Amino acid sequence: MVVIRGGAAPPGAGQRHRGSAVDWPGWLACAAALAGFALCLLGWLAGGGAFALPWAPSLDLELSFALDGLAVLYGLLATGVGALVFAYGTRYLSLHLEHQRRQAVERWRFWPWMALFAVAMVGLATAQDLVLVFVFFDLTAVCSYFLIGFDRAEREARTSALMALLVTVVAAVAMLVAAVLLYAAHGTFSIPELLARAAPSATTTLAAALLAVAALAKSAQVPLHFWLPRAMAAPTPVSAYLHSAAMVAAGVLVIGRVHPLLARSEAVLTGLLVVGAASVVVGGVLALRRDVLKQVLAYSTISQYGYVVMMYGMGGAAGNGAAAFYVLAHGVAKSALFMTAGAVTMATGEDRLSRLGGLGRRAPVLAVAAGVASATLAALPLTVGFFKDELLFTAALRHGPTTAVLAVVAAALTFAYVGRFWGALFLGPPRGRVGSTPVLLVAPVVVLAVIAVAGGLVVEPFARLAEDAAGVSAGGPVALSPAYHLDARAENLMALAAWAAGGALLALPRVVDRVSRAVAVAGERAGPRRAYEMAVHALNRASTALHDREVRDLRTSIAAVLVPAGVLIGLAFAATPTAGAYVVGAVVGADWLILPLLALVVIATVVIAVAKARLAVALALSVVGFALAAVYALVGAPDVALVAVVVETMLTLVFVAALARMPRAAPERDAGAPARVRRRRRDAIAGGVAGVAVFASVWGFLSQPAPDSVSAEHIRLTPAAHGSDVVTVIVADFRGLDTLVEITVLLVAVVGVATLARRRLW
Amino acid sequence: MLLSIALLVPWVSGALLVALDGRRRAVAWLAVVALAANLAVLGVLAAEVSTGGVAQVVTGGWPVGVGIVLRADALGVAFAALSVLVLLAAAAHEAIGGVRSRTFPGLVVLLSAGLTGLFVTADVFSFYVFFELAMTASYALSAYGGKRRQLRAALVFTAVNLLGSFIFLLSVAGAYRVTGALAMDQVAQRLLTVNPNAAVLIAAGFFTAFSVKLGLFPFHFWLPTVYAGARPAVAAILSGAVANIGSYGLLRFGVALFPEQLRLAGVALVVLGAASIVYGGVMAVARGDAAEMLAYSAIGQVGYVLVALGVGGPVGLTAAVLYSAVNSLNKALLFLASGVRGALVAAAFALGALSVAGVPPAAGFVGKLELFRTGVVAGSAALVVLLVVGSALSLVYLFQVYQRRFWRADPQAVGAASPLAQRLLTAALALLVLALGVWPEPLLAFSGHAVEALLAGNSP
Amino acid sequence: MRPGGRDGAPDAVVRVVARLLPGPSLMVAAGLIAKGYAEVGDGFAAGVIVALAIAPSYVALGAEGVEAALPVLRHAPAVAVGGLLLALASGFFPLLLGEPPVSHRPAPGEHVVKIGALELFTPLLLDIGVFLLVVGVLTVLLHQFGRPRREGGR
Amino acid sequence: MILAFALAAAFLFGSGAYLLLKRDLIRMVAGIMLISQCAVVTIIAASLGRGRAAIAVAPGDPVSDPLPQALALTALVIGLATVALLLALVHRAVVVFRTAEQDRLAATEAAHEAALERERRADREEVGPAPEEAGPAEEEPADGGRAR
Repeated sequence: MVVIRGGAAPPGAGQRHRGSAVDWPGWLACAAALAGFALCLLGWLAGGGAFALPWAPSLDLELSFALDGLAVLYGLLATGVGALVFAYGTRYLSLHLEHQRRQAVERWRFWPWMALFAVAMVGLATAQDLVLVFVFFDLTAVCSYFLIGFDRAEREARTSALMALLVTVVAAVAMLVAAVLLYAAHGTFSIPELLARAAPSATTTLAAALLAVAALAKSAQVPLHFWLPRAMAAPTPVSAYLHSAAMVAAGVLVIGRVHPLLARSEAVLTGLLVVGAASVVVGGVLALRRDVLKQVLAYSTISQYGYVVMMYGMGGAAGNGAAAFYVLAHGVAKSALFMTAGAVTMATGEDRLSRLGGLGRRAPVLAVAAGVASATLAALPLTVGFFKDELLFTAALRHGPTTAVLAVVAAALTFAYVGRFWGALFLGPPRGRVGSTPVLLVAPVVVLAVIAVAGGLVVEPFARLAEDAAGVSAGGPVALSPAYHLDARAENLMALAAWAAGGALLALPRVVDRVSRAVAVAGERAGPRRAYEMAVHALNRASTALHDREVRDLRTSIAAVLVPAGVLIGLAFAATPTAGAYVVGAVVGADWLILPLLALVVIATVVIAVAKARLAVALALSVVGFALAAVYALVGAPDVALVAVVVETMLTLVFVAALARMPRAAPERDAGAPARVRRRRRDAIAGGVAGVAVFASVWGFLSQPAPDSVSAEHIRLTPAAHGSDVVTVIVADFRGLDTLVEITVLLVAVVGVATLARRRLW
Repeated sequence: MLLSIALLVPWVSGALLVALDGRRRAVAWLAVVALAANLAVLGVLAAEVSTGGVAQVVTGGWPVGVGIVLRADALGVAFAALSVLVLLAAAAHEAIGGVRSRTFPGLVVLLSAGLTGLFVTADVFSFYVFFELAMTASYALSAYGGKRRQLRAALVFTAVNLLGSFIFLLSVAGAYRVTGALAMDQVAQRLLTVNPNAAVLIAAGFFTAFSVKLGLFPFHFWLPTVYAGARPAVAAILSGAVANIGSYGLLRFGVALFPEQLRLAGVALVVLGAASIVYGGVMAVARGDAAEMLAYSAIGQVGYVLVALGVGGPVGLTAAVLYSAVNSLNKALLFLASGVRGALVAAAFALGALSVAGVPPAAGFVGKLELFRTGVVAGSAALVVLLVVGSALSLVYLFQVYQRRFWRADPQAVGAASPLAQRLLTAALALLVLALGVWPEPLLAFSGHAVEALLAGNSP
Repeated sequence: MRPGGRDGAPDAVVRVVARLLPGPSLMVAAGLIAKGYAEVGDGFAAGVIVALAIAPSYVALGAEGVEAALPVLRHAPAVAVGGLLLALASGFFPLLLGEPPVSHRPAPGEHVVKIGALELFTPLLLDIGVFLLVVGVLTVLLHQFGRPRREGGR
Repeated sequence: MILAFALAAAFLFGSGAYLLLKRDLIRMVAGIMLISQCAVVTIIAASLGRGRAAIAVAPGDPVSDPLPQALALTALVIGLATVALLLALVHRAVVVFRTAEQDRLAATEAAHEAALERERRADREEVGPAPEEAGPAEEEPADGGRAR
């Protein structure tokens, strides 16, 4: 089977092999998802269940899972839609890789993430520990990152993946903060316990708001919605799964999970309402005139989850119930539409509405199935979608007139863009070349369509699922009774109004175009995506600018130690009382000899600092060394004096030997005299700061001698250690370990020298 | 007994290995075996002290203070085991790839001896000598490779850290002068009655020395040159093992010896830590060079440790210990991964990146969790925001580089794949990071014990 | 530090002195070690003194020259490592006896056999180890910094 | 006397620090040597008690505190070791870079920096088109209906 992409079929396309061997990993994932679906279903029928294992007792973390109503709803959605999408994906991915001339082995970059994603979704749905929820929440984001970036050769895919990662993961941190806040206040991470313990308070409100932020970013709600349209760079199965029924659903799942907590604060609920409404309008208006198939669906998703968030914002049994039902119906329909888009693109090589049309006759099965899915979204009767809007209208009416109007507007928008989508694809004159559509790319859509119709005929199971789920969110039993009523009740009138308004929008493409374009342009100019890009680029620029300023030569590195250390010492000095803390000290006996020696040391150091010739430096250095050795001899430290003399001799020898083989210091020529003077002054200041700091500290601690020393013990025990020179005994016995280390240091240093000098011997 | 063996094993084997030609495969692997043995001993020791006990020995059987006190508590053993683990990974990495200098294996093992010693000594001066042993070995190692950039890195590293060491020594002299003792317990005891001015000056000296080692802002200027210039294995050693001296030193000296001064400086520490986080994070964003990016990232990451230390209390200190541990593993993993090519490496790097950013299921997330707890305990919204900003920055800089290196790299630019064993080693480290994130209890519990041990020494 | 002789053609006198000087220095060193814990000086100082006696040879003859004149110096690395191992042995052998490291035998207070000022006890091993290490290490150091036949050293 | 020792230490350290900031690598080594001397003299100055050498001490004798002396011995040796290593490093650097000036060492780093610019740009691209690059690259153009 040959699929020709657009007009740009690569040469030799016809000779390409038929899709490579069966996609085992894909089918494996599919089978696993089916098994998960069966388990969820059985678990639900068996009345749920729960278990908990200790995870990190030090932090009261538990691996606690429960298969409650909410878990069942999202679990079934994730595994059920998952199984269908995986089946679809086995075919799609083969074709996709073939088109991109990539090797079949790249499947292994795909399926593990898809499977892990399904696991994470089920985990997220069942987790009862807030940190555990966070873990799964982020796990879905990580999976989505790698899936969006699957076509890694395309820049679009890479930037989109990074954007999705940044937005969702950074926002998810809010959830972690909320968890920690709640833990600090209530001493548990367990969600049921938290819901029981958290009373309305500032902390609760803050935590609830943070949780909402994390969830809203995940559900692509305004103003953090911009990552979702970009995420369409992912292969279609990813969009069909993650961006319809799973990843974006994770956000509202979390809202549903902690809804009682959010409901403790009126402000948070109002916030949800506002954000939801904004998302409905922005997403809906933008969806009205997107051209790329998946973009239409992406904005539609933003809008649809806006509904759900709105309903959670309305709260109460009605709002929660409607939200749960909505998620279910939407998940079924939207993934079907995504798969339709993928099938169409695969068959035609086109991904824009403006270049497609009239597919109805060429692919009638797909057209009908997609039609059912569209009808479900548009809430036409005989599909399960009708009830989702009915419940929405009921909840909105109960909440107030504003929300009721909003609900109608939302439904009208949905009707309009879904209608446009389906119409542009399948109606009208045929355009472009069409290849065949593989069965596997159509069958899952058909299955979903059948489900949607079945739900439209027998709504009971769907309603029960939603009731159970809503029971968890509402914190009490919820009764839903969706049904067809052939009367003039408010809900029906609202539905009629929505259809009428939607039809009007379809009939006035020019007006719609202008409005939608205006919104799009405004979004381009000042939208959050623009803000995101500006921020990231500003960050990069700032980083470069800062880096250019940072000089990292050795001298700066050293000055950067000396000056802050000096400042630190100065601060320490200023922070504590110094009155009477400093002592000059008496000068007695041999001290009169030591003073001139120390003066000699000082003079020699100054000579070293200003000396022009290196040899003078070397000589003055040894003057310092020998003068100090003499000082040690005079303060009753003959051992030190002896070693100081021999070490000094050795050092001088080595220093001069090294010196003799250095090139002569070049005259400073890179800078003019003023610069040189300036630098010398700067160095002198740095050196002075260091000197003063050392002076302050050394004088400070020398002025505060301890009353006694452990060395009294050393002196007392020296005879027991068979010695009389206490210093020698300390070195060899009491603190012999130090000596062992010290000689090891010597060995290591010389090994280093030998390694560097690379002369024979070693 | 075990404690002494933990010292003896790397010391003797290092001395022997340094005399052999390390370029021979067998010698390199012997070094790996020696490090593994060292790690094993430390593991047994860790099991012994994890229940809150300490292993203590005084050299020569003399009274405390006369002889040198060696004491292995949970904190010291944790840091020792961690550092040796990193050394082991780096040594194995080089052993697989082929050692390029005669002395590399021996020096790594001797470095391990120095680190083990300084983490288990309870004597201020003995800390200094072990510290010098470790540092001298790292000076010698930092020039490993011998290329221009490595040489320059070694020069900068040595000069700056020697300065830091001498500042440390000055403070040791001061500590002796004002207390007349060298054993940490005695010093701590006597410091309580010392004139606050002198004590705070000495504490400032210690702080400077450890900050230089850690590469905290504004003492960090040496760090990017060194980490970016050194070979990956050496960079892993420096940032994953040697830098631990800094965090351990701040914890040990700060909490056990200078609790008063630490309290006094709490705000200053938090401010410095925050500056490190932001500075390191922003600088890391547009680096281009993976190693340099990691170097700046290291500056940012130690900022977290400092912030946690500044907040203090059991929660803050636990976070500091835990984060140091996680950070050291992350850095070892990322630096090693940055020097390896081929399959598995991308995954390992990604895991390390997630860990640095604190994204589950990598270990870093536990560290972030503890840090957030610290922020909440401190009651500081600014701190929490800072942590969020830090995570966001780390995501940006790590994944920019990740994508460029592993997603868009054109096939011609990618050289031949590294040996499979080297890649497996990197993957094993990554798995460890993953495992510690999935099952964080050992890490959490051990950090808790470490802090208990640290605070227990505080209230005699 | 500029030697009198030309490269590769050192004066015979220098050669002789170079060979002779280490002898007496070894005597001094032996004395420093033998005096035990009684007076100033230990293995370290002794080692440096011997190394200092070797140093002039390096100055006069250059590294290769010294190696030719005193072939025994080729073993310096082995001496250094041997010294360290000996010192470590003296520090850690008590582990075998179940005692803390750096315990010494005879134990504190017990009788020590003396030969003159030389006390026969385990710290002596430490001192000898230190001495050997220092001699070895400093010889290597001198060798590395000594004047090579030709500059460059790559 | 305390003041005198403190002054000597301060001069040693300050002068050492000043030398560390010099361009000449040899002077940098000299700076480290001075700072090392500063540490040793400070340790000796930190002695608690002065008198004659602590050899064969009779009870009650005023002796010099032996402990700092032992520490000073160790510090001296370690100073020797580290300075030798630093010298070797400097020497090696001089051989390789053919200069004893730090600035020239940094110059090689600048070349490396410049070579990284391409990769840096690549990094920036990973986060999306730069705003100045203009335009919605992947979003549809504002007049999206237009067929290409």
